[in-house]
Amino acid sequence: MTSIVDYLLNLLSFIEIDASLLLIFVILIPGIGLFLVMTVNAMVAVYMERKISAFMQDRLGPMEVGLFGFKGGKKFWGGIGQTIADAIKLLLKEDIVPNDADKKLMLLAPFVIFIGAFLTWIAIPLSENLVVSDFNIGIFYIIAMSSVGVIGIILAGWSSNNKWSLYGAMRAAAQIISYEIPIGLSLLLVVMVTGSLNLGDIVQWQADHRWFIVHSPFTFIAFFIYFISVLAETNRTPFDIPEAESELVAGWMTEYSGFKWAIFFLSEYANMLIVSIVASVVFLGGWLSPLTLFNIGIPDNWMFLDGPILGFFWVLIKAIFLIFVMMWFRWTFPRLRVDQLMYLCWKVFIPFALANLFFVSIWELIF
Amino acid sequence: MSDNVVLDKFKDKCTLLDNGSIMIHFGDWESISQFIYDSGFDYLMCITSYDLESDDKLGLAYNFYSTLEKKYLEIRIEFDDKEEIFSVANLYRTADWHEREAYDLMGISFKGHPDLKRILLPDDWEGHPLRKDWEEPEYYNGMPVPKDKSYWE
Amino acid sequence: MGTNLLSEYVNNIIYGIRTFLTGMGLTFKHFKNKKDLVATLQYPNEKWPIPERNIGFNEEDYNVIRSRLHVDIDDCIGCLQCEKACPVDCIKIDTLKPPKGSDYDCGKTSHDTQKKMIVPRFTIDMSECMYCDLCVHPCPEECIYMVGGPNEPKHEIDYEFSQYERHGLIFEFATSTEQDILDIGGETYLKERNEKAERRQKGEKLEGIVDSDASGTGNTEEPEKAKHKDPLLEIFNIVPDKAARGIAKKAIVFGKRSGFDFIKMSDEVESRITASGKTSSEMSTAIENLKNYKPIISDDVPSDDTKQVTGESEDKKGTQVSEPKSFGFNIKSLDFITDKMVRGIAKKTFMKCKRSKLDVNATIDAIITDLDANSKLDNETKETLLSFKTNNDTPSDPSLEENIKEDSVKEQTDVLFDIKLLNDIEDKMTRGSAKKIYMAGKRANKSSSEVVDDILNELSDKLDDKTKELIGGLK
Amino acid sequence: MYKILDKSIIGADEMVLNMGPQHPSTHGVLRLKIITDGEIVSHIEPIIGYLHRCFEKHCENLSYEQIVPFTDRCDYLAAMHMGHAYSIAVEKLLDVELPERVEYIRVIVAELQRIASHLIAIGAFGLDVGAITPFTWTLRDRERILDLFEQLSGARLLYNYIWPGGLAHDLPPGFVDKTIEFLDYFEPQITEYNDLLTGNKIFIERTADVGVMPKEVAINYGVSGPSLRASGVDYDLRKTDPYSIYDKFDFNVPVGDGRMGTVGDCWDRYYVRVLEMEESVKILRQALKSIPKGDVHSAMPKKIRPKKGEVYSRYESARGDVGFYIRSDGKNIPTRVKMRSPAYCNLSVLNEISAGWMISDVITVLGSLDIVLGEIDR
Repeated sequence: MTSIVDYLLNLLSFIEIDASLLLIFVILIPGIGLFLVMTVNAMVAVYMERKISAFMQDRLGPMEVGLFGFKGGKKFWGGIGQTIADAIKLLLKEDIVPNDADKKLMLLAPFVIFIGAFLTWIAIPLSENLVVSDFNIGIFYIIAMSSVGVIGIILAGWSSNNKWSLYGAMRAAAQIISYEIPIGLSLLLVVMVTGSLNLGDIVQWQADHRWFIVHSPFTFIAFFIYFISVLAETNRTPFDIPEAESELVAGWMTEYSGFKWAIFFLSEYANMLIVSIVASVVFLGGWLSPLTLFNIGIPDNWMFLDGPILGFFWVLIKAIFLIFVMMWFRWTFPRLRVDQLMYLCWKVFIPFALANLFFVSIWELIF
Repeated sequence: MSDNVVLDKFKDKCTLLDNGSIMIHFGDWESISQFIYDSGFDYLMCITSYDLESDDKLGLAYNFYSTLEKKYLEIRIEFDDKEEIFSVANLYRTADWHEREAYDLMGISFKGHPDLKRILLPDDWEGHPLRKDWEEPEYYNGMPVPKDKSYWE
Repeated sequence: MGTNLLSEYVNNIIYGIRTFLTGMGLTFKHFKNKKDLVATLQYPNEKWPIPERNIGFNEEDYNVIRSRLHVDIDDCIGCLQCEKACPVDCIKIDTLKPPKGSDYDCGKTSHDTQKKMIVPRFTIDMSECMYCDLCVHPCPEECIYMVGGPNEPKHEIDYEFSQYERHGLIFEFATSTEQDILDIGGETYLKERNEKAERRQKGEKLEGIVDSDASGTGNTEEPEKAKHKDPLLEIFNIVPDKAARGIAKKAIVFGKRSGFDFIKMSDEVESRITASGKTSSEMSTAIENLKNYKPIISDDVPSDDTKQVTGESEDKKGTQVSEPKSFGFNIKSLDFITDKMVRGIAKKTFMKCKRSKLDVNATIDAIITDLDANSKLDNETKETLLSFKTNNDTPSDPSLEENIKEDSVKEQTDVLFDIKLLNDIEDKMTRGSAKKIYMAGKRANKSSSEVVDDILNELSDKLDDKTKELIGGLK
Repeated sequence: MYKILDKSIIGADEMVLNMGPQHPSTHGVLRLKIITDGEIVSHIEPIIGYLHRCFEKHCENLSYEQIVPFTDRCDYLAAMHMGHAYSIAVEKLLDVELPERVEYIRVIVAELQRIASHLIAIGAFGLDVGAITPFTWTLRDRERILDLFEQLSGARLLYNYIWPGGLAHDLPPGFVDKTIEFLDYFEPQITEYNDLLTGNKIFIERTADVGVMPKEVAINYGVSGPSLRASGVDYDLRKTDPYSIYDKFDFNVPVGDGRMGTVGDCWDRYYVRVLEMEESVKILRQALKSIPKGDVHSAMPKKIRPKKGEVYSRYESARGDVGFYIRSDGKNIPTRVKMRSPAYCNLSVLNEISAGWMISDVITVLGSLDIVLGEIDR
């Protein structure tokens, strides 16, 4: 398995400049690419969220800002340009900083959060060879980097000098750090079975054996623990306590507007995609086509389904399905209270995850 | 006559009005209110303050209800505006806000109320607007109060 | 115990998962069947159907849709019923009657009612309207109604009349031209109206509001000034009688406005108190106190006045300062008039005189004549007005005449029966006509029997026996 | 012996938190001064009056007919109830007998209005605990009722429909059929709400056992309406002191039974409203079946000019007991109109039942009391 950076380094090695300079040049290309991916992801996800929520609530959602104008007197692809319009609005909006806020920290916070999301992306494989940098400690790196964001959240909450923001930040910190544990434990289970931290190896293991979600009942439970815990990690309903709209106005984002708020938004949706891709890579077979799920002997002329291009497609399909489920949750459930959230983490998920870990090792010994 | 326990007990202190309510003197209110509370009227529905323009008096009407015996009772007190009325807020917690409202809008002061301050109007308001002799101020916080609509076209 | 707890724990989780799945199934059902279940409309492109009802003479057929108010001005007879019914005073109507003996024809409504006057102004401020529909019901000619719905052939649905400026929501329905007004002999009305419009053009909309808004420096001191007044009023706080206190305080305020000194003020108080019969020992001490009251605040009184002057717009400033006499009598002094209408007229005249820089006496005379012209002057008002005059001039002749005239009017009303007695007539139309005849008779100084005869003659074909009896009984 | 939160050791101070007047879930312009220790709330002081429009002072300057639109604006979510309550008070003062048809129509619109108001209440309560979808669903169904009211009176929110002595209009043609159609549509929807929200585990966790209002506290604080009945007090004026023609109908008064926790918790307050909607449907079906013919204007007085005297009348609105105390001195303008607003008393209990809970629970309790600030501030 090769990464994009390696590939580019090989490709550009004919240019005779210093290797470190070349490296800087080379990492710029995937960097810009990742930024574009994040932006497009946020736009698509916002549009998705709007439409899904609208349909679940018997509404139509955005209909007016059609990208392709009118066709036959009717709005064609109504509302698809709404997120673009919103993005433009956000970028042009006045940047309001409260008088008593810590202005430097307040400016820093969105970037810390953004950097957390951005750095995580480096290790995310979108297909077999489509990864910016192929670490051999991929999962570990992802878990570590995804917790960087919490620093930004605390900064944002504190520097705003607003009590709601502070509440939101404190709740977010408690929640995100607590839920790192079940996430880590359920991923640890996979690592234990495969014996590797490298995401490529994990998918390869699934190709050789079977997908982790159907590997054993314990991995099945582990998947759910992981999935529900990442809901809390990304502050999605029913765990959206840090930005609980009806309680804390907007939580730690209360005082932000315009461009800075857009960056929060971007990072949030990027995080959603990251955890979905990780789930699909670790538990749902990554870039393997669903046909391999049932161990059907794939005929040779269908083998193209497993190629690298379609691998990207499969990862994305699985991730988008998980994002859809996240949105589905959001528009169905009420919100938990902060103590119930902690109860769920420490008294349900962590014991279950530990038990899982124990039983799956027995399972592996037996089978 | 068990229909009206208050009338039975305090025969000489109350007068029965023709709409069935009982008029008492404000000085007796402390003992009578305690008696009303003890005799099962546990629900204070409403306290209405009113200004008797002609007699230069203020009035209060208390509407009680007994959830057990399902009976209604109306007590009325009329008094000069300087008097302090015994507060029933310690017997009926609901009277807390009702009495504050009566103080706020009608300027009736209550004796023994835990926290008698304005409730609907801002704290810096002057006067009690539901009194009949209340006149609109010309200024509120330095802002002129528009009174005449003759500029309206 | 332990197993109970454990089973409860597990049951909880199972119950939770079951309800989660139920809920998710439900939302997914809605997601799947979005086409059938969508409950919203794309507003500017689609609109709610408007429920149907017809406009008609029968009250049940009234159009009920609450949208914009519309007036068929050709049908309006100027009865002012809608203006009276409006709880928020958003309807303003002016009427003009043709002078007696003129053969001006005001036209007929679509219900064949002869109009008795023209309506030169019928303004509705839709920004104040609260769409309560109360004005629609009393209209005898059904000429004011909410547009929309089944009225569509008549008027398009109009519930979308948003405007960028508040002024755009003021609708003027009257169609009388200036020529009409002149024909009917409304020169004075036209003149006043034009003056008003001119003033509005100049931006003097805020006439009649307490005089302060202009200068920024004055504002901060104003409340303090109000507080300074207090000691004078507090003198009377020793009086227990609330009503008497009120009277006394009013007298003081009145005296201050008129620029009285304390002795005069106390006289004023005393006279008012004795008039109302509220004398008491406390009151007399209070009055004594007032007489002997020589505070520093008396210096404040002139400064008050200068402040008021600075409140006026600048061009008047010079003249006002040079005429200290006029301070005693300013627009606030007119507040003693209780009747709102009369006060309005008086204030208008006052402002007019102020602009033309008349002195106090001339102003008061002008006010009295104006009130006379509108036959709104009673003796008390006139006396008080005259008392404002700086030099005690003898009342001018026209006002004396007015006295006599007024008396004669009073006599008439004694002779004539009360118009309310006509309310017993059941039929609405007949009642209206009868009242019109009554009013005509009243103006012509007819006696009861004459008026009754008139009614019986003119309405003979419309009256049933019962009503005839009733009217006949009024003789 | 061992305290985690020993303030003398930690040196923790209490924080004053201003919730509102601009806050998404204070149901209007209510300000709550909350004293908190971390997430735990130790004292709440509701500060009201931001929406004070001098209703009672207005009434002293308006004739009896003109007051009706102002009463509508008090409780704008149950405007019919306010008009009805006021009209009953004035009719008591005037001593008029109403035609049967008027009473039936009044009951029909009042029960429709009760459903509409409760729909908002339960939807907004869901919104307060974070469930957004039920709110839009309830609003969708409420719109149907508003459509009916628009046919009836021409307005969707502030109707000015029930007048002292009668009604503004008779029923429009086809109204009865459309209402029955609506009821047939609406009944299955209640099951849907129950599936989506009422039975949801998270919802139960959030609301059951939270903000428990014992019977004695509720009565002492003058709480009324569904909030009082949720505490187990069987007090519904439609049953205990039937006004209008409610004694002709067969319906139950749902009281809280603590099915998911304690009697008088937030869940009970929510569920009583759901049950009351079902009872309203029951009443509506009976009323629509037996509505008589007649003239709705026959009892309407030409001029309302009551004799000298005073009256206190009670009315069971969607939020509780509306009381109107009207004093007349024989003019066509009342000398004093006092409105006993139910939400005013219901709000006063907030500190008592939600102190000691968390900030999230304050929102839950506030939502379960179903206040309307227009009525509290008047």
